[in-house]
Amino acid sequence: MAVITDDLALPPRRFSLATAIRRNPTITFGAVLLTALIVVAIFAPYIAYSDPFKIAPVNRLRPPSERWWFGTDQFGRDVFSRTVYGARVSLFVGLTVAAFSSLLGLALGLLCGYFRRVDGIVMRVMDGLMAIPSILLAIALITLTRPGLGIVIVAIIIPEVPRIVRVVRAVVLSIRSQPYIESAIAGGTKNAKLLMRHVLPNALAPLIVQSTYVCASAMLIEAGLSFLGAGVPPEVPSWGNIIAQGRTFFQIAPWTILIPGTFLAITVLAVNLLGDGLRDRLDPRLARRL
Amino acid sequence: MLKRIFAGALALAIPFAPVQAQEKVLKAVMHADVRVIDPMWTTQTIANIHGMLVYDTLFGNDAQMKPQPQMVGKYDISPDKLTYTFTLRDGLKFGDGSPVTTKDVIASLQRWGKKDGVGIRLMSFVDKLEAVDDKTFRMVLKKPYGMVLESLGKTNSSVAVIMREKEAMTDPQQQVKESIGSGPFNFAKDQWVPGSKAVYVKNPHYVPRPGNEPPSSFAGTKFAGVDRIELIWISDPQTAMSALINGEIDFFEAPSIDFLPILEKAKGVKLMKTGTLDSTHGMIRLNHLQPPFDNPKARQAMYHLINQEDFLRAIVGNPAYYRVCHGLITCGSPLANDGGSAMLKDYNPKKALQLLKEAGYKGEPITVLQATDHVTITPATQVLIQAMREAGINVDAQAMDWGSVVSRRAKKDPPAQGGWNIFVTTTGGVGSANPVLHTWIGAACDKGLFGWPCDAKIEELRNAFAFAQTDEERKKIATELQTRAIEQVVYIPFGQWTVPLAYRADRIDGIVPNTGLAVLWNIKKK
Amino acid sequence: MTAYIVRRLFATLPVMAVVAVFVFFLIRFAPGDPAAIIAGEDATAEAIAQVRAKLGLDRPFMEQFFIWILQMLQGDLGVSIFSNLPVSRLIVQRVEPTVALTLSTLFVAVALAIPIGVVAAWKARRLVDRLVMGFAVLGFAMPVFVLAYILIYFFAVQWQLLPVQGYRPIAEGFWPFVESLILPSVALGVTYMALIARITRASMLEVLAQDYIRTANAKGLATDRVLLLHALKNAAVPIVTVIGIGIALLISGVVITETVFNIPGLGRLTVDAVLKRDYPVVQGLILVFAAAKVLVNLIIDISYAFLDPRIRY
Amino acid sequence: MSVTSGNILEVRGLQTQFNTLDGVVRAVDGVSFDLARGETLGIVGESGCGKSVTALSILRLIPPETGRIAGGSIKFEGEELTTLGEEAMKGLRGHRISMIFQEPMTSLNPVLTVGTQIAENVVRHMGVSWRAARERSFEMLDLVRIADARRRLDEYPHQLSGGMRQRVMIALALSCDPQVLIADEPTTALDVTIQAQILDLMLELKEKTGTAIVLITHDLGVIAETTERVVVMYAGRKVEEAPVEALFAEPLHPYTRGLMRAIPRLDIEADAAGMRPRLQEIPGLVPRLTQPIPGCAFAPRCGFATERCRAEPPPLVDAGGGHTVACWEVDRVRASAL
Repeated sequence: MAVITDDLALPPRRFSLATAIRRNPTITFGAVLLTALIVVAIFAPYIAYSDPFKIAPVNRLRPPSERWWFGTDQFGRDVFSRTVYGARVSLFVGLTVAAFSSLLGLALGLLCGYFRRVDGIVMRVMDGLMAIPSILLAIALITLTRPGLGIVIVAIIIPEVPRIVRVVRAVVLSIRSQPYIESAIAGGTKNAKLLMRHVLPNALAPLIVQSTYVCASAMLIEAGLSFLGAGVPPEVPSWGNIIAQGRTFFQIAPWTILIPGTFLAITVLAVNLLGDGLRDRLDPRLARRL
Repeated sequence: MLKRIFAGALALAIPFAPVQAQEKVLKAVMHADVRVIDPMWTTQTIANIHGMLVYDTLFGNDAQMKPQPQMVGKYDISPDKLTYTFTLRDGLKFGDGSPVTTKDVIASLQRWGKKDGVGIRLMSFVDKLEAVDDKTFRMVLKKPYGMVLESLGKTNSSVAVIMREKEAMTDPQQQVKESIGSGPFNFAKDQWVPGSKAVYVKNPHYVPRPGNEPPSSFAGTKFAGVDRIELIWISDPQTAMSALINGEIDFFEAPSIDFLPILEKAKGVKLMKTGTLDSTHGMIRLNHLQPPFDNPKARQAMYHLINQEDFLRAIVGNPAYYRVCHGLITCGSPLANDGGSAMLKDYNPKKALQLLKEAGYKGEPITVLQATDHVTITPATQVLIQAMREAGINVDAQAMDWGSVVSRRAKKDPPAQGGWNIFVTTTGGVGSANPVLHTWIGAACDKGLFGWPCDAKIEELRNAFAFAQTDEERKKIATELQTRAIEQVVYIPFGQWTVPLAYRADRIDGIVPNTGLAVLWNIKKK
Repeated sequence: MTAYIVRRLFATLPVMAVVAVFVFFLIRFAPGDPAAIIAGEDATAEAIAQVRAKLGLDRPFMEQFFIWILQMLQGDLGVSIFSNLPVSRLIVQRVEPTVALTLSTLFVAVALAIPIGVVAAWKARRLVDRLVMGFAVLGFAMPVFVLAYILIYFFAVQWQLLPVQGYRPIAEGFWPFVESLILPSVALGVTYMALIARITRASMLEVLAQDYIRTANAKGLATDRVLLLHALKNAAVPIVTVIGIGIALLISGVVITETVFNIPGLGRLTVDAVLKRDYPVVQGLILVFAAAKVLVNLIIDISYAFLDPRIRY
Repeated sequence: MSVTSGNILEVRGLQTQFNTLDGVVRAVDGVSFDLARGETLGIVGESGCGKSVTALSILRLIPPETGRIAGGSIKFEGEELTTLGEEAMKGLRGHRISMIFQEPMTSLNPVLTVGTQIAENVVRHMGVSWRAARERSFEMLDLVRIADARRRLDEYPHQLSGGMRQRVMIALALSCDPQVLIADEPTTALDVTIQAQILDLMLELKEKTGTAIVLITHDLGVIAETTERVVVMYAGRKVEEAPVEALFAEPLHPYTRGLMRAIPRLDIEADAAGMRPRLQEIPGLVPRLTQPIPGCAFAPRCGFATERCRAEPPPLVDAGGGHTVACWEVDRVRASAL
């Protein structure tokens, strides 16, 4: 109960890795997992033992074995190599979407929180965008042009931005009403300076936390889009594509779905764990809102 | 088991569940979803299947590909082969109960003659099409065209179905609004859920050919063997297969070849080939209007990139169901020949690039339209793109759904302005067994199909074929035609295959064989 | 209360207007030429122009827009390019499966997730809690389609307990209806369950640390009364909020689930229409989905008043 | 039931511990005291001295995930509570021993009506119908002098003022005629005028019902006005116990003396601004409770401390007249000026 912990005087903490890990098992676990996956993605050409694009129809749908660790797909391509390269696509999509939607969301959120006139317009547009289910919006956007990695990323960013804008805006509004900011405004501090000094640092924690969730959701949406046939071009070895192409063979070649599916789930898991851990550390208030 | 216990418990709990008169329902999954109900307007096979249920045709080609009268009772050809007189069978009625008259027939033929390539060709030789009375009409030709009855009985792409005059007056560029024919079934439009289900109910006004002639492809007596047919659309072939094995459906037109071993083992399920000819024929189409493929040398260079086995393995897998075919006329058909086939047999990617360079190709991007959602075309295109890339060709693969490919391929602009260089498609093996019905072999320039090959000689040969009198003559012309078409590279074939249909032999029988098209009449439910 | 509902209803108008404008322009910026598609594969240029004129695609943008808005306000969502049927009819005939799937998923998820979350919070840091949290984190990371195929493989293909695909309307009998919804609901519901279980646990943990729970315990009340009445009722607002947020997630999931299980609902109609560039249908669907979401938000907002007496309007 | 002593509650060597990331915290470390029937006992000490934990230990409301009663005994009417079954314990809570908490603003459930919250206690322990329980609730609200009690039954806590809420808490706590009422800082969160009213009310009701009260507070002023006997706690241990007059007349422990010096004078009204009077005047910090403290826990802050104070824990010694104190240097303390 809250009373008790408040009542106790805790000793000053000395930093030790073991303690840090013990205190933040989720962050540690998520970070280690994610780092491992990033390493796999970066060194994909050295890890994959064969060309992920190489078609060899003679060897189609071979089960996992010493020669094909994760089996082969309908074109006889090596699923292991494709999965390893797939880490690149998924992480790239996840990280790019997280980065860009954070930047865009931050900029818009600051604008909205700060300039009341902009707020009305931008927030109506954001409400409108939020009202459209994200995957629906994304496929609709993708069909505007031809599918490619870039357009997939843009199509995922757009529905994610409003979520970030809301978080940032809420922070800005709450900070604005703090007495010290009001006095700073009264004291004639320039807007930009005010933003940099007071608002930005406060908005950062929830932003980082939110962007990890955006990253995880982006990876799932990318896979979903590929699954629906509206994702990156089919020869690109994204996990979504491997699954989408494998799904018609699931009963005779389950490895084409289960292996990339597991990788996708683990990656999303790692990012989510990292996000949960960061949330608990950086922004306990957010814990309630998930 | 659990299911049965639950079901049993529920059956006991609800003794008043509505007991319907035992209506026989055939639940079938076809290769595509019924979206267009005008079989003249579109060339889609699924619209054709729909059309064959709802409409009747004047003639039907039998298993030997000889036209036999269907709606027509008797007919007469003048000795100069210029005047055809047809008399309809007695008592023919449309699904709404109105009688079929020569007015309806002539309007229908005229509409078809404006839309379908074969129909357009036929009509170009027709001088007069006139009614003699309500049941008799006359077709007068300018020249003794030899393919009149075959054309009327054609079953691939836009078919010469007979509609009510009201609908037949619809602009051929517009779809008809109602689908009412004189075929064995009525289309239940009110129960139609596009993208999911199309429902057909037995046509009470249908008059089958008398005498119970045994069915032979599209000839013979057709009848409605069930009260109701539901064409259910399941896009994932694996799901459809499981549904068949699980007994949720009775008939599955296009199982994935990879699953045939599972289907063969499944209890109650049987497989059946729909025809003696392979049903599908793969084609790589080059754009003759745009560089580099405006140059025949560049087009021919592409032959060296194609190893048909690679494509067929990727699409079909099991060699029992595919066939390498170094020709444009369906291999295994009477007119199949080896004219020009030597050019198709030299697989040599290095040579391909070298020849391309000699033809002036300097590494510009080649735009390939890449369908992402098609069961066979998607993997075939992927194999092609990979082969081109490995040969060192700069490929600009434009991924899009098949619907977009269909719309994009109609553009004649340069690739940079929304056009294209290459797309992959398939055509029916039955149609491509006949040089006239095989529209993709044509080279009618602007008026031809996408890719717009342009060669007067090819068109002359196709005409000549239609006027040929003897089988030898036909075979000779077909060989010449194929040689010329391969030289010109109207398209690059990558083999042919057939997909057997799967059905619940423990529940239905009477499937008409050798149609090359899934027709659902005559099927009875046990 | 009524005044509040009316006010909230009016507040949804600008949102819907933004959606409408967005949808209209989104589709008009599409590169594919719908006229060419409608006219058919080997249509001539004249035929395409004719179709374009007929559909009003040749008129100025703003004019098209106003015509469209006017029609929409009259409930006329246009005609499908591919099937030539009114969009409203296509949508109406697809509503039942989607609503049935969404509601059954909602029911399954809420009915399982809340008790799980409550128990996890009650037994915080014990084995049960760790298992629940493990499930929640995993469930949240599991792609719907992968899970769906695994379920189909075992329950439908291997053991043949449940149908592989399809939807049976409730008119065809209750058991077939339920049977056809079990696997899709579970596949779709796992993520959602994970989400609700997590928020329930988090929210309950926070509530259980409150003074009034100590008061309730100091009264010697039975555990279930403390958990279910005193704690859960207080934890309800964030839970209901997340249930609302989750419905948006469900709608996205429905698109995929209906594709996997071949359920003829709005989700599949959407995918089909988008991939085939059936613009009028896409427009109608986005509007319907957006309206549904706005409505759900409204219901959630109103439900707060019933859950927490401190909230007044 | 023990009739040998007049004590209704006997606490002996109570030890309550919590597990934290920094180790085991000995929040209560060997505390003993008795409560006679109808008596008012005060427990006083700084925040964190373990007085609230002691109260929660008596009701066995220590959260099981983190804390436990590690030793000692609690006897209520001769019955051992530390080993009593949970169900029997639930039967006692709110019935024979009830409790009032510090924060009236948060101690009532915000989403249930006042009437429900009182009535459920009555239903739980008196086995009466909801209708009867509601009548009893009304009587109790009336008893604690809430005006318009019938209407208030259907109101939610947020519709009541702080003082009213604490009255509701008292009504709730007394609704089943408990033998013991534990009041943990019942007035701390209230402003001064209300504080006095609530304390008066509690004393008045005690007279009526004969309930024994354990009053936990850090406020010696409250102790002086209300209690008969006082236990002073520091760092989880009892350091002094005396009848209230004796304690104020001559505090024997240096810590108690420190507290005395820190009594805020009411005329300063330091708490009128809503600030709790904190007893910061004693120099130094409360020791960490994760390590066993070898000597006197107060030694580091104590002006009288010697080597022995730091090395050996001082035993409780009887200073006469029911006054006990745990200090090695009690004679020096006694000799010095207050």
